[in-house]
Amino acid sequence: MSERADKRGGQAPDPNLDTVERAEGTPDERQPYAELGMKLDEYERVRDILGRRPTSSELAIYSVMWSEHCSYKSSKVHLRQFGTKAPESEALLVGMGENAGVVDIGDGWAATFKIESHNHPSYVEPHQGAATGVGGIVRDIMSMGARPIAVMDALRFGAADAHDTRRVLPGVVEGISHYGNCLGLPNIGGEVVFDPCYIGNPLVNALCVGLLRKDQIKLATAPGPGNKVVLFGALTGPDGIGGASVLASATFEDESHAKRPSVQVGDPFMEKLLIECCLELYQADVVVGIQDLGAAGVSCATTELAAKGTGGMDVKLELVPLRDPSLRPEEILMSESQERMMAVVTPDDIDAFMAICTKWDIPATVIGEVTDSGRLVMTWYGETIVDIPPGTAADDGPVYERPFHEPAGQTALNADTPARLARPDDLRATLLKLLGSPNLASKEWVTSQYDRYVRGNTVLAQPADAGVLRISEVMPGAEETTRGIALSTDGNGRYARLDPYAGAQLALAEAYRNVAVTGARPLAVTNCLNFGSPEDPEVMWQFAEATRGLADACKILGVPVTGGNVSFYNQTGSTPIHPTPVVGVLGVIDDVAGRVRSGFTGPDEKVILLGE
Amino acid sequence: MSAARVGVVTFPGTLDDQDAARAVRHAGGEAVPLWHADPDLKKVDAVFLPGGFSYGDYLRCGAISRFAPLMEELIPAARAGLPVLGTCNGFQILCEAHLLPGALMRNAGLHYVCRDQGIRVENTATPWTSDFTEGQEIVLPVKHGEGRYVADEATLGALESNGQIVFRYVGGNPNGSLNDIAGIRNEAGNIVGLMPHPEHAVEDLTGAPSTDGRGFFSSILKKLVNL
Amino acid sequence: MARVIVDVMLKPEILDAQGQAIARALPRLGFSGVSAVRQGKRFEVELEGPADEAALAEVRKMAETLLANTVIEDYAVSVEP
Amino acid sequence: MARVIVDVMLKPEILDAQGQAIARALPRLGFSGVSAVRQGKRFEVELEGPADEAALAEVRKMAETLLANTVIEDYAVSVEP
Ligand SMILES: Nc1ncnc2c1ncn2[C@@H]1O[C@H](COP(=O)(O)OP(=O)(O)O)[C@@H](O)[C@H]1O
Repeated sequence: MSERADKRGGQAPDPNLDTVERAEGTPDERQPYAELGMKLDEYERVRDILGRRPTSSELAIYSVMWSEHCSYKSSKVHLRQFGTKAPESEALLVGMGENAGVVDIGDGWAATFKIESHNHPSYVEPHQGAATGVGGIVRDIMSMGARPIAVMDALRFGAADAHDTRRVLPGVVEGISHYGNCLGLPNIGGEVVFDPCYIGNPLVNALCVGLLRKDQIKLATAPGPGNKVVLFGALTGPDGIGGASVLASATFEDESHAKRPSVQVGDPFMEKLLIECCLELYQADVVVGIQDLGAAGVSCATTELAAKGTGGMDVKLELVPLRDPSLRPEEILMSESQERMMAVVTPDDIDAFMAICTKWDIPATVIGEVTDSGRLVMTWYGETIVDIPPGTAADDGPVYERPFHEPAGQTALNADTPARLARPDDLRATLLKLLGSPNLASKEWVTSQYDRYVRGNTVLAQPADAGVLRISEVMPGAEETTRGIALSTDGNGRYARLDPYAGAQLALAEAYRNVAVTGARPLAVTNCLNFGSPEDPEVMWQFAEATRGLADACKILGVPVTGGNVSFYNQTGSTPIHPTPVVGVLGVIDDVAGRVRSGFTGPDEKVILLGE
Repeated sequence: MSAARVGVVTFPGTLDDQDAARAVRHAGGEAVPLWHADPDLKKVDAVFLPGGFSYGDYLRCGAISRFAPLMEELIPAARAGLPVLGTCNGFQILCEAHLLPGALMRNAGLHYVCRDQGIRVENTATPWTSDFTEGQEIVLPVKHGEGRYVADEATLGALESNGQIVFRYVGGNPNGSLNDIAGIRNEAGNIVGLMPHPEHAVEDLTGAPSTDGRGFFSSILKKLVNL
Repeated sequence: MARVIVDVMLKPEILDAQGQAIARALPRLGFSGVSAVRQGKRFEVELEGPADEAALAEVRKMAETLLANTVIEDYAVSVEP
Repeated sequence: MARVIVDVMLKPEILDAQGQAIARALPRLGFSGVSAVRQGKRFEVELEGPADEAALAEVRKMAETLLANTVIEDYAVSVEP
């Protein structure tokens, strides 16, 4: 028992604690499910699953796990095509559904990569929002057992001269720059696009790529009853739990709990230590399963690990080390504090595990144990506050077949072609206007704030169309290879607005070409689908068309989708952004010394046009 | 004859240690990893303090690192003549440890800058620059947010008149450093600090579009072998 | 001419990574007896005129919109004695 | 438990790029009447014991060796009233 448990143990039971016992005795207590974003039928499903009303901690878990962000409830039916239409690929080692996909790149090496959005937080607090976006995607890559080796960022802002762009753009770039540079990850490419449709909804999509030995893939799973569950990394604080306040305040009348920050603040230094610490843990082979703590924090990590393992887990929630000792259990469950990971470790390895954490100055605490009970049971100073089948939260969330139809003006929009425009008679003025447009201007103001050289393996970065990395000195003792990887992210919201099916395909084709022209063989695809509200049938049509287009194109080009992310609700009032699928393609070059640069390298070179 | 041993220090948050070690090996030396918490210089012949964000650059760049147990060994050894090179964060640590005069502050432009930068070698009387020629212009990457060198007038005057300014920026000053200073040395000449990164400019395939950084490593290895 | 001080600190519930890193380093450097450190910013604003109510109102507005990021920071305005 | 404040400001002769950038931005943002801005750091140091002379001497040493770089910065230690 921890010191704190002892302290509390001497006191009277906590009258504000909503225990399972209390929930059984108060079936009709009103619960703030709607404030937590849950629909009535979703709440009733929880009651059905549990055979009683959920405790407030259980409600916290289900509400975050069944949110759009974690459950993909509106997108799932469409995303399935990426699996059903997936081309045969010998390279695919881990497909969709894990933290990130993994592809075989030869010589015993595997690459894992994924792109993710952090759009809404970046609008509220550009620097921290973008920074924690990088932090989150890097932890996804780490959790696969890989060393993160580079990042990229695809950005969309409102008009370049708009007032709010002046607030958002510098903050976003500084956030990415500070966090990524501080982690020592070269930034090898990305995009900056300006369009008025993004003024209230900038897009910040961050990609991370990592490398690992093919036989050392780690998965988010908690098998083996008796194995320990370790929470390690930063302390848990009241980050991003604005929503949890309704739960805490429902039982706990206290001003400080009514007002919690909705922004998360990152500590890149802690994350850099976490990277090195995790790699040493992997090298020492003391990790059975591992999961990063993302949006749904402890709720997500415990339910997902338990659901994919033996099926049960006991957690003593009061053992979670806190930055703010006043946090309630519901808030701990929903906290989005950054730079945290959860690992499953055998009792025999726990000392070695802890020693490595100590070396890297990383706080680590055993908070629970794997069981074969089939239940996720959490206690708070001895009282049971959660007792659920973990799979019901992690995997059996609601799935919606949202209605969709073509937007009213779609045909008219397409009929309105440039043919209507007057022929410009002054070519010089037209050219100058083009050259002066922010979308064609140099992106050096952005890219010069990113370290592209760190780790010493950058073969191509800006201004190349694809980033290329040598694979060298990734992990101690691993064999060297001549191979390299190439990566590009592309997307065009204007094309996708005109035709989401073709727009998504064009994004893929562009990224595919950018990778191919470096001399690399494209192998796999990741994507970040940025759209408006899925409850708007016209947006849902754009989404359905874009996913269909991307899945079809992946099949034709023979590259499977290995993972990605959906960001909905990118809209201001009822006006959605342009549908913006951003596609990342990863390729492999057998001999990276043979990479092809863009641009002329000497006089008398011939120019040849390929294709139509 | 065994290869010269160049220690490469890792603090929590150091980033360029791998590249520095690789550059030492490329030049034919042996790179010896030194750990900040381990007060043992492992009998190295010279020390490379690489760049990065040690301790997250919290408080001030290099402010916390200079108190590391290893530094308690390194500081007296450097004062006694051990060749030491600090690049970027390593330069900041050397200044914080008062092994070099002055301080490095937030760039005048207030932004982090990563670019390939022209540099003039002003002084070759150090174990790290003997393979260059005085006045030689080279290209090395800079990548930092806090590289503006400042010192009071007396110190600047002394640096200038003693030939302690080893590198100056040419073709534009990326951070507002006084007198375009990119790097300096101590009076004895064994300790050199600079903001640019020689370790990122040693290979054709990767890093900056130059291999001018090789001169640093060939200089020190020749010096150590001829000792 | 008057000098007005604006102190800007992270809100108490926001992670202060710098302050924590300093606090953790102190014992190693031989300093004991410190339970926490928080790091913030201090601005010295020199006014052309006196620090009267109107001027202070202006400085408060400046703090609110420019010097502090009120999403994560609190500020306090005071006149140098 | 007592709180001690350490204010760290750049020495007057050192260029304060951040302060100048703020001062330059003010007129553009509609603020007039400010002749200069300097930006420094503020540390709030929580002591486990009282802020007696011995403790303050410790904090001053901490400021001198760690919190401020006296090559470029001055510091002032005060007890929160
Ligand atoms: N947000 C960003 N992050 C990193 N690199 C970027 C970003 N935006 C643009 N770049 C890089 O800058 C270079 C020029 O970009 P861009 O002007 O968009 O070129 P192009 O039009 O040829 O795609 C490319 O190498 C691209 O990868």
